[in-house]
Order: sequence, then structure tokens, then C-alpha cells
Amino acid sequence: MTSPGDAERAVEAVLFAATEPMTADAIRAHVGVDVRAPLLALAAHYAGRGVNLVCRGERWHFQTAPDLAHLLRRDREEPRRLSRAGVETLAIVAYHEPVTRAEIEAIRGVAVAKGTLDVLMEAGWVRPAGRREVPGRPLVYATTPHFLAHFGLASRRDLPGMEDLRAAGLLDPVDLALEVEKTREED
Amino acid sequence: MTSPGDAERAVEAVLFAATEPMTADAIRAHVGVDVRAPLLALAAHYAGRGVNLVCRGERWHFQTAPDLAHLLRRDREEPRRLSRAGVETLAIVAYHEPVTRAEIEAIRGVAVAKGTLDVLMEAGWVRPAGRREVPGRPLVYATTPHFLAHFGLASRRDLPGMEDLRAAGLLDPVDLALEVEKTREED
Amino acid sequence: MAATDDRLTLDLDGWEGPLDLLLALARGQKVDLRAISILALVEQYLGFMERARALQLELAADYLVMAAWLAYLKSALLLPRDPAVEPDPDELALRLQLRLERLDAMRDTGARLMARDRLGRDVFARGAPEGLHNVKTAAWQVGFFDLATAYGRVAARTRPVFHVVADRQVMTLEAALERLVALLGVQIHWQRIERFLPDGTDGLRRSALASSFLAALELARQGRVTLRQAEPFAPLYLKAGA
Repeated sequence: MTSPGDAERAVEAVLFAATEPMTADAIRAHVGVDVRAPLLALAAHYAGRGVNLVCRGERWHFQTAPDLAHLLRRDREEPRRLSRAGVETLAIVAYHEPVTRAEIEAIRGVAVAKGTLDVLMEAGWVRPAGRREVPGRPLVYATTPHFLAHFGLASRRDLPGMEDLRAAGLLDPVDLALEVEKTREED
Repeated sequence: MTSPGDAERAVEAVLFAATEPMTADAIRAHVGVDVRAPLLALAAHYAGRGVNLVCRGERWHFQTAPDLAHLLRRDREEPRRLSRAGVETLAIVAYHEPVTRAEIEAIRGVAVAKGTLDVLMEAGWVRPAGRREVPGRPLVYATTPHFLAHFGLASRRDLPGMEDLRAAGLLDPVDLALEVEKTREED
Repeated sequence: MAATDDRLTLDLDGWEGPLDLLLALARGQKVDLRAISILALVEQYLGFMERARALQLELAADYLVMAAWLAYLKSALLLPRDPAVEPDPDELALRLQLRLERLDAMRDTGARLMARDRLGRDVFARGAPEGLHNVKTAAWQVGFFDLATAYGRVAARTRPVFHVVADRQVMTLEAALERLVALLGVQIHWQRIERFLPDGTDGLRRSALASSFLAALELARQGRVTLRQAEPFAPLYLKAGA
């Protein structure tokens, strides 16, 4: 075992002590030196261990290795189950963000119940992200860094099936898809 | 680097996720195998790192390496803008000192929040300067030498007079209506 | 949601609106949604509604609206195509299919998302982090201009716009200069400065003395007058010329 350098030890200590995932800049503010190389070295060091260093949405944190879940889940409560409406709404926000409530409703075919977005915001997965500059200036919603951390995503590009959905046009609105279909028929 | 064994990885994950220091027996209950050897192997592995595995009173836990504890605390000066109420209150103290809170309110035309004077005192610009010998013996406030130094004033006589303010357009009645509106909103 | 047409329970509470029900029916066709028969789907939905009605189930308005719309779509699809009819029924059918595909995609990805290794369920952050502490001290920023502006603002806000200036007679420097030059022209000998002052109230005389003294200094600088004073606070004498 090679002994770790000072910077690596420092980054390791800070990230172990942190209560929230941290950006490289935030770590640097504590450690005082550039942390990119130490972060990569640490991630490599921990790769095969019972604890891993992961990066989610540019924020780094340690977490237990996924294959050990069975040891840890034992006496833990399952986080509150999300309703089907909640799951779908979360997926729509994640794959379409920033997205308005009306757009969510257009996809789901039903009104978004008042509590649905509240639950997602309370969980810290969804946040209001400004307004769309169209008549009525509706609020738009987007996911949070905490969403990426919770679902183990390095970025939104890692969302399951993201590329396929995009390639298949399934993230385009119906009107746009309709135009595409029509053009295809004409060709 | 040798890769850790299954038991070692399991113990590592369990101790990492634990909310309290754990006895070997408690760890064993999670992991299902004897944990003495893995614990010693882990302690050795972490010995030179930023985080150490330590045993205190037969209970094991991870903790930041003692020599790195200073990294967990960071003192930082944050530049902050003084609020509008703060600047106005400071100006009134400077022009009218020694002045009571009631007098400041009378001059400002709006109530002075307790926090406003606290901030000015915290900044070291204003100090309590005794009491006025009237019923209720209210505290009077005055500026500090630090106030003069901060604003580059040799003495309070260097503050611009009303004529200077007028000449500089700072008493422009055109702005008056607007200012009053803004103040009302703010309060 | 593997229910097929035959086994669909008629519990409408189980569906999140007509689109949800349609998607369940469409999945029952067990084909790729892109190859789905909209006509068959319409039949199924309408059949479902029929049975619900036969059981005298209370049907929510949006289900009935969808039923009416689908009945219209069905007849339009079955009739020979009339290009004058707008909107084109094929386009309506395609639109419905696209909506189903999109809802299906989101339902599918939602499930995949939920099945990931989730922090706090499958993977865990450190249970007892020491925590990082930022000790912040505020460095308050305010400039001199801000201060002057703020006072101006307060003063403008609270001081009356009209203010009365006490009636006070003054002699300006200009007036004193003019008077001094004129009087020196006719005086040849040393004269005390008081002799040059105009008559008037005490206030005016004080102002005139001050202004005349300044005027005398100015004239002396220009070499047009000579000043003489024996000692501090002694009478001040003026004479024309250097």
C-alpha cells in the first residue's frame, strides 16, 4: 500500500466529515490546494472497497458500495414510498426539465395534484427553477443536486434510457413529434 | 494496493454507515462472520490515511485523523452589503450623535429594527454612549473612531453638510416621491 | 399493470384518468406501442365503459368525455376518408398514439429510476459525520457615498420642503470689495477699517466687517491697498496704494 499524499489525506478527511456532498471548490476552500488530482486518486483507491467515493452532479461524497446493500438495509426503514403519480411526475421533471406544470399535465393526461409536486420538493428532489417567459409566466420545475445524489446519477445524461428516449423523439412534445411523423410520411 | 476481502469490505461499510460507535458483536450481527481480523486489517489500512479506524471502550468508529481536525473548521470573512435601513441609521447616528433610538426613528420616519443597531455595533461603527437623563433614561448611540477610519474622515465635521448634499443633488425633491414609495414597501 | 382487456377490473379508482386506462388497455394488446391498433383500443375503451355503465358505476366526467371523443374518432376512422374533414382522423389517432408512447416512456423510466441504488435505501452516506463548520464573519461593505446618499434621502424624506430663513442682513464679499474700492479712491490718509463700513444693525455691521476685512486682504494682495496694525487685536488701518 502506498501511503497517501497530504492533499489526498486532507480531501479524504473533509469528505468523510462532510454532512452533504461537496463540490471541488467547496473542498478546496477547506483544504487550500487544488483537489482534482487527489479526488481522482481517492476515487481510484476506494473503487474496490466497502465505501466508494462518487461524484454526483459535480458534488463528491462517500457512500457504501451498492453490493453491500443487503447488510445495511436490515434494520432501516424503507424511505417513504412515492405514489405512482409522484414517480411519473419526478420522471417527467427529470427527463424534460425545465418543465411547467401544464407540460407535466399534458404528458400525464391528468391534473397534477397539489400534493404531488410538494412531496417531490419536500424530498429535495425537485425545485422551482424560475419562470418561462410566455404569457402567464408559469413556474418551471427542475431537479436538484440532491436528486442526482439520491439516485446515484453523475449527471442528467446518466438518467436511464436518456439517449434512447431522445433519439426516439420521446422527449419531444406531441405537436413536434406529429410534424416529424408527417414529414416522414411525405418522404 | 491489495484488494480488501469480503469481510473487510462489509465491516468497512457497516462502520461507515453506523450512526454510533459499534462493538465487534454488533458489527458481527450485521456482517454474519467473525470480524476481529477484518477490524484489525481495516485499522491498519486506515492508519496513515485522512480518516482512522479507532477503538474506544470496545466500540469501533471512524474519525478524522487528529492532525487534520483543523481542516474541518474554516474561518471566512464574507463581504456583506449593509441594508438600506442600516446605512440610513448609521448616517443619522453620525449626523445627530449622541442620539436615542426614538430620535433615530423620528428622523427616519420609520421604526428601527433592533437588529439594525446590532449590526452597526457588530461592525464596530456605532457604540452605546451612555444614557440621556430624561424619563426612561434611554440609551444614546454615537459613532466610534473606527467609523471615522472606515469612511476616511478626520472628524465628524468632515461629513458633508446639508448645503453640500443639496449641491450634490442628494436632496433632489424629484426623487422624493419615489423614495417614499420604496421605503414604504421595504418596511 | 398486466391486466388484459378481459381481466380488467372495473375499479375506476385504480386509474389515473382516461389516458392511464387507455395505456393499460394498449399494453394489453401486447405489441409495441408504435404498432398498436388505435381502432382496437377505441373498441376496448368503449366496451369497458359499457360494462361500467351496466354495473351502474359512477363514471367521472373525464372518462365520459374521452368515451365521446373516442366514439367520434372511431366513426371518423371507419368512414371513407374525406379530405375536407378537419381535423384529419388519422392525425387524431396518431396524436393519441404519440401521447400514449410518451406516458409509457415516462412510466417506464420512472420505474427504472426508482429501482436504482438509492442513497439512504441501498447505499448509505456516513452515519455520523463530524460535520464541517464554516465560521463566517461579516465584512460589512458600505462606502462614504452610500452614507451621504442615505442621509440625503432621510433628510429629503423627513425635512419640510419649504423652510424659513431667518431675516438676517449680510454684506457679500463682492459688495464689500466694491464699497472699499470706491471709498479708498477718496481717502488719502490712514483710516480705521470701521470707517469704511455702512451704517446698519449690529448683525449687518458684523457681516460687513468680516467681508470688508476679506476684501481688504484681497486688495492688499493686488497691491491696491496697504494695511497697518500695531499689534494683535489693535485697530486695523487702511491706505490706498502700495
